Amino acid sequence: MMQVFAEVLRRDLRVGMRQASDWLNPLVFFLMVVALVPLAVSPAPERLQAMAAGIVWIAALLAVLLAMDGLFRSDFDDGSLEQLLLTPAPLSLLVLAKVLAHWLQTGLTLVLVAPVAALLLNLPVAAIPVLCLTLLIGTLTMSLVTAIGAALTVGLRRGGVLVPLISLPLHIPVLIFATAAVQTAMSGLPVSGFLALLAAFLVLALLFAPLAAAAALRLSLSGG
Amino acid sequence: MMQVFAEVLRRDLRVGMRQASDWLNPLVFFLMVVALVPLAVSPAPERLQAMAAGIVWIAALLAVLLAMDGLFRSDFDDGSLEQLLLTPAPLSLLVLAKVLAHWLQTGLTLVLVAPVAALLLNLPVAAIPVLCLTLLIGTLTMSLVTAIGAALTVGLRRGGVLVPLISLPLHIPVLIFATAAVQTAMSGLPVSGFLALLAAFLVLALLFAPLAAAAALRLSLSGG
Amino acid sequence: MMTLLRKLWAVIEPTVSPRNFHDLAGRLLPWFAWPAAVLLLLGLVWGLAIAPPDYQQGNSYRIIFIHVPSASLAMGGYLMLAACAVISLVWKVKTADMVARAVAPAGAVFCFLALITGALWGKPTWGTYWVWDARLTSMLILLFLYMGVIALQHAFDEVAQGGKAAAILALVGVVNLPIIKYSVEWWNTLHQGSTFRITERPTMPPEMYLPLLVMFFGLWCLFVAVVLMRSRHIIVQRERRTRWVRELIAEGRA
Amino acid sequence: MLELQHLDAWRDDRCLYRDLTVTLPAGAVLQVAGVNGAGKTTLLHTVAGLRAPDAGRVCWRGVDRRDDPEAMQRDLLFLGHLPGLKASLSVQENLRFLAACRGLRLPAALLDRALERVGLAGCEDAPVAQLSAGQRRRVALARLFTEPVPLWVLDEPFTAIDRDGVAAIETWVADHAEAGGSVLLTTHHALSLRCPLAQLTLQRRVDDDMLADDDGALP
Amino acid sequence: MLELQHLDAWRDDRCLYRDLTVTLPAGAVLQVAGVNGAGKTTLLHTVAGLRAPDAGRVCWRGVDRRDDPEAMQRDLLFLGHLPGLKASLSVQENLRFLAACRGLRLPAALLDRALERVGLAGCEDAPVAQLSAGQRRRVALARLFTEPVPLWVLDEPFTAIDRDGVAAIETWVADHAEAGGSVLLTTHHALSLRCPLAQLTLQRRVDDDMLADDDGALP
Ligand code: HEM
Ligand SMILES: Nc1ncnc2c1ncn2[C@@H]1O[C@H](COP(=O)(O)OP(=O)(O)OP(=O)(O)O)[C@@H](O)[C@H]1O
Ligand SMILES: Nc1ncnc2c1ncn2[C@@H]1O[C@H](COP(=O)(O)OP(=O)(O)OP(=O)(O)O)[C@@H](O)[C@H]1O
Ligand SMILES: [Mg+2]
Ligand SMILES: [Mg+2]
Repeated sequence: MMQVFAEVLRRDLRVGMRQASDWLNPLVFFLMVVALVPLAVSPAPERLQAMAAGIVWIAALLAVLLAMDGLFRSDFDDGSLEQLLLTPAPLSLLVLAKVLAHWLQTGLTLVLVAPVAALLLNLPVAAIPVLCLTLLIGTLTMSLVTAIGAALTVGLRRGGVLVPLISLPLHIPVLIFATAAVQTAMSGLPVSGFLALLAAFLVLALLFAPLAAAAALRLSLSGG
Repeated sequence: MMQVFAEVLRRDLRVGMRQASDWLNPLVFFLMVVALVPLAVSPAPERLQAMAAGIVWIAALLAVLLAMDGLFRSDFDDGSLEQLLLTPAPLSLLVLAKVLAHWLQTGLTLVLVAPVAALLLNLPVAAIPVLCLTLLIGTLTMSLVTAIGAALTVGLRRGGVLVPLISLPLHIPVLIFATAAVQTAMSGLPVSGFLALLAAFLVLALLFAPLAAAAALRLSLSGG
Repeated sequence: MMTLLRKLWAVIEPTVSPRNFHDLAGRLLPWFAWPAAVLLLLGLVWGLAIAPPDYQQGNSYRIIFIHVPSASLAMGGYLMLAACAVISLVWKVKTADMVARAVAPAGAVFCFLALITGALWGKPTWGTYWVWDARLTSMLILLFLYMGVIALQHAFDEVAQGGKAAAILALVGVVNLPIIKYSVEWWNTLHQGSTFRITERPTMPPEMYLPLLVMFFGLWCLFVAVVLMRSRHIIVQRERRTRWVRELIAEGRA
Repeated sequence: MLELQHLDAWRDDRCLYRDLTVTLPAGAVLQVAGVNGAGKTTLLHTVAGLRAPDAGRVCWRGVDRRDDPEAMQRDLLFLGHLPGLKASLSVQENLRFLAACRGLRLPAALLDRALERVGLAGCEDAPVAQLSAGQRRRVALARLFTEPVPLWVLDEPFTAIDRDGVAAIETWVADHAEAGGSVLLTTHHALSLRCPLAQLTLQRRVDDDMLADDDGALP
Repeated sequence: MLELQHLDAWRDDRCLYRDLTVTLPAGAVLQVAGVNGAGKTTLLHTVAGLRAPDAGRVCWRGVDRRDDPEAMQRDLLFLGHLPGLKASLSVQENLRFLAACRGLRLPAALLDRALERVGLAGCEDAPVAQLSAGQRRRVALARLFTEPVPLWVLDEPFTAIDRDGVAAIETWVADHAEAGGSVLLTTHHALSLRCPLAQLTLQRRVDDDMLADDDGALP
């Protein structure tokens, strides 16, 4: 059973490697949204600094949402999903493997470039580790939750914007606590309370999201 | 020839009606991005006001970019695009019809809800007409330009984030002048110069984007 | 546990076929529609004309007569949606999906109403239409959830599939309800804390809370009546090819 | 042994088949026939486990599939309208992955033999994206050899396959039946098999009898 | 009259066919045959105008298609692997739209007749999303009657079509040829036509001769 988990993980990572755009695009999208803000809002350093945490987090959230849209779609289009559903291993495990592979390629890389974005927006260097930590926990949580939306809409021709619609409300708590953590860090106060809360969200998502997404997948496919 | 233009327009509008999500989703996405800002950045009214124009415009830009992604994709997937390419009418005309139908369903509705977004962000009521006007001109320009990117990537399975990537640089001038216009209006100065510039961009896009998109489409399909 | 569920099911089962529910709803309908009409009329006249103005807020407080029932209906409606979701996912009852389709738009409307009335009330009391505090934000999330559920219900070519997809989302979204309810206690908010408790006497003067109570029950009756009516309509629509609906239509009763 | 008992299938409000009861013993081949839209794909999806039956049950070796879904899944290979391959992976990577999902290791010799049988010897490292329609189907068919299971469920396996390919597949089906396996397939071709072939023809019924009863279950 | 002159086709560095010269006079039916991956679809795409030939030219009525692309486009109907229908529109809306793209109005009588011929009478208002694989192909085939043109280019038109349907299509092809039209088609079925049938078999050539020459031109 663990073997199937590892196989799916390996395959998805390999497919991702082959199509560099898979993991490169969300990254560039993220950096672009961040870069648009000084252009559209104001290039004044102190105003940027005040917005930095929020903007980076919104950009990350949107990047995750968009990238996740394709999580099951390409497998659906070429019939692989059908075959995955028919393997004897529990489907929620496979979903978890897919989400993990996807997160390694998008969420994790986001965390790696987040410092660049933070510097672009003038975020104090002291707050950057906290920003990265919240992104590390938060993007995984968001990926898991978005997987539910992606699974629900996989059979639809144009689910593109339906996924954000469905999953965004569920991301708002993560967003609020994560940005609060960064802002607290900017004023030098301890943030462990926020981080504990984010970790709790992650645990919840790890427990329930794969189950819900698996149920949604079965449903989406049975109509075909 | 005009008849084919009208037919394509009619068909796309009808398909849009059938799938309300097509035009509803970008709208909701737009409102959501706007709503995220106070949550993530700061709910203080005066700070929101300072950011309002920029945020509304970035949200509109992202909504247009994402919605446009599907412009040719669904036609490609079901083979309609192949058939459109084979009609005797000039392809750029058909592209123009498709973009126009799409804009009527997304850009125009965005303009209609923009006042709500503006109020949420505390934009002064006096600046709202200018915001709507810039959006009216700007979203059409952006739709036309994005069509080129959408056409280039239509043959690729996962163009999702590639389209923004390709067309974003072309939108930056529109973004800068439009937000400048709104900010100028907020301080009570005349904005006709900015509007004339935006209109000029629109004319350019109307002339060249359909041709470029048509060429890109031919290219994308011949590889299959 | 399972046997308990089965026993419960044995009680519910006979009433939940679309046909029986259609009849049941038809019989229940007047029992909600008439009280709704009477209570709402009474409540509006009492609340708007008879109840005295508030010594602090003047007449603007009268929004409370719409605002509080709407807010509770928005949450109650979502709870109903979740209940329908469980019934349709666990026991595979077709009727539950039909009722959910009736509840969702009604709940969304009341959610919207609560937001609008709250915003309008905010202007005179807090000096602004909108603030981003916990209760207001979580209520906005509830509206988004409603919209997501409705979008999913209509997103699929096959009706039953859309119903199940929406049910899964409705269940996931339930986490938002306690957040709305307790946000005023967990966070410092501008918004009023709870004043009504089932166990305590309200702190409001009776000439204000009595009309509020009337409006509260009036709107709940209205909500149920609307849901029953729409469910009947949806049932007939969905079952139009069955023999019993054809007979119904032939008799001119649908 | 596969038993389908009292199966119903509904699409929206239309009944595709009702009270369908069929037994497919080991060593038998059953062709599901019927005009376009009769419900063949729907039936095969139900057997494969992609769609729950609207009524009735699917039993494998005497056990209801709902009681032990994994047992049936392990013994069944379904090839549908889509080949189920990742275009960016090579033929070999695809086949190895699919086998691994069943917990099988693919020795190189077995893989080579399978590819040779489907006429793709030497293509093991070609990315699937560069294969033609028929070549992709052949890769999917190679799974019949890389994942040996008793029950084959094949939905129009001859689509896009050339004439020699069709003859080859017919031989494999007969071989599989003779070796004690079962095959359930749909096709519009006239099959010419060495072994006995059962046929089940689905009718398109639009009569009044097919109207929904009021039983309250989700369709 | 369709003339293909000295056509080449390359995929990456592999040659599919080279110096292919064929003439298809009015009233003729040409079946392109070949094993999977021989290049049939590539050839049909080239004729339909979806792909530019890597060398050589396509002439229609004696004029090179590059000199007057519209003339050929007007006279040609291509049905490929995908049906080219919008799933959310009804059968009727789809057919009317496709005809309108050619500047044709569809009178109701003509539409009804076409649908009746493809066995979908009464389905004109069904959304295409609710049709089975074969039913969708049939809607696409109805275009042969709603858009009367002299040249039919059909890529595996029998895919997913049941046996009666195959016989019907064969009759249509023969009728069309007898009325002076031309048909270019691929299929792995053995055709049984009333009219004479020309065959062009593409070989899979992997010989040394086919390796890319070093002539500096992009393949
Ligand atoms: C858009 C803004 C607002 C929203 C979304 C909102 C939402 C809510 C919600 C969800 C409830 C709970 C109802 C229940 O527990 O059944 C509520 C109750 C209430 N709201 Fe608002 N509200 C808003 C603005 C206001 C304003 C401006 C006031 C007045 C100052 C106000 C006064 C009240 C009162 C008095 C209650 C009853 C509390 C109780 O006794 O339990 N609300 N509102
Ligand atoms: N996108 C591509 N990139 C590279 N090579 C390709 C691509 N698509 C097809 N090919 C190759 O081109 C050759 C011809 O493909 P084509 O689709 O024309 O074959 P076909 O004769 O239609 O086969 P089939 O009977 O299987 O449909 C195949 O050998 C295939 O490997
Ligand atoms: N998503 C859907 N919604 C509603 N009806 C559908 C849907 N998909 C298929 N159907 C209907 O179900 C019936 C059976 O479809 P199915 O795909 O099982 O047919 P089939 O026998 O496999 O046909 P074919 O030979 O054309 O592949 C068809 O009449 C079709 O109209
Ligand atoms: Mg089928
Ligand atoms: Mg082909």
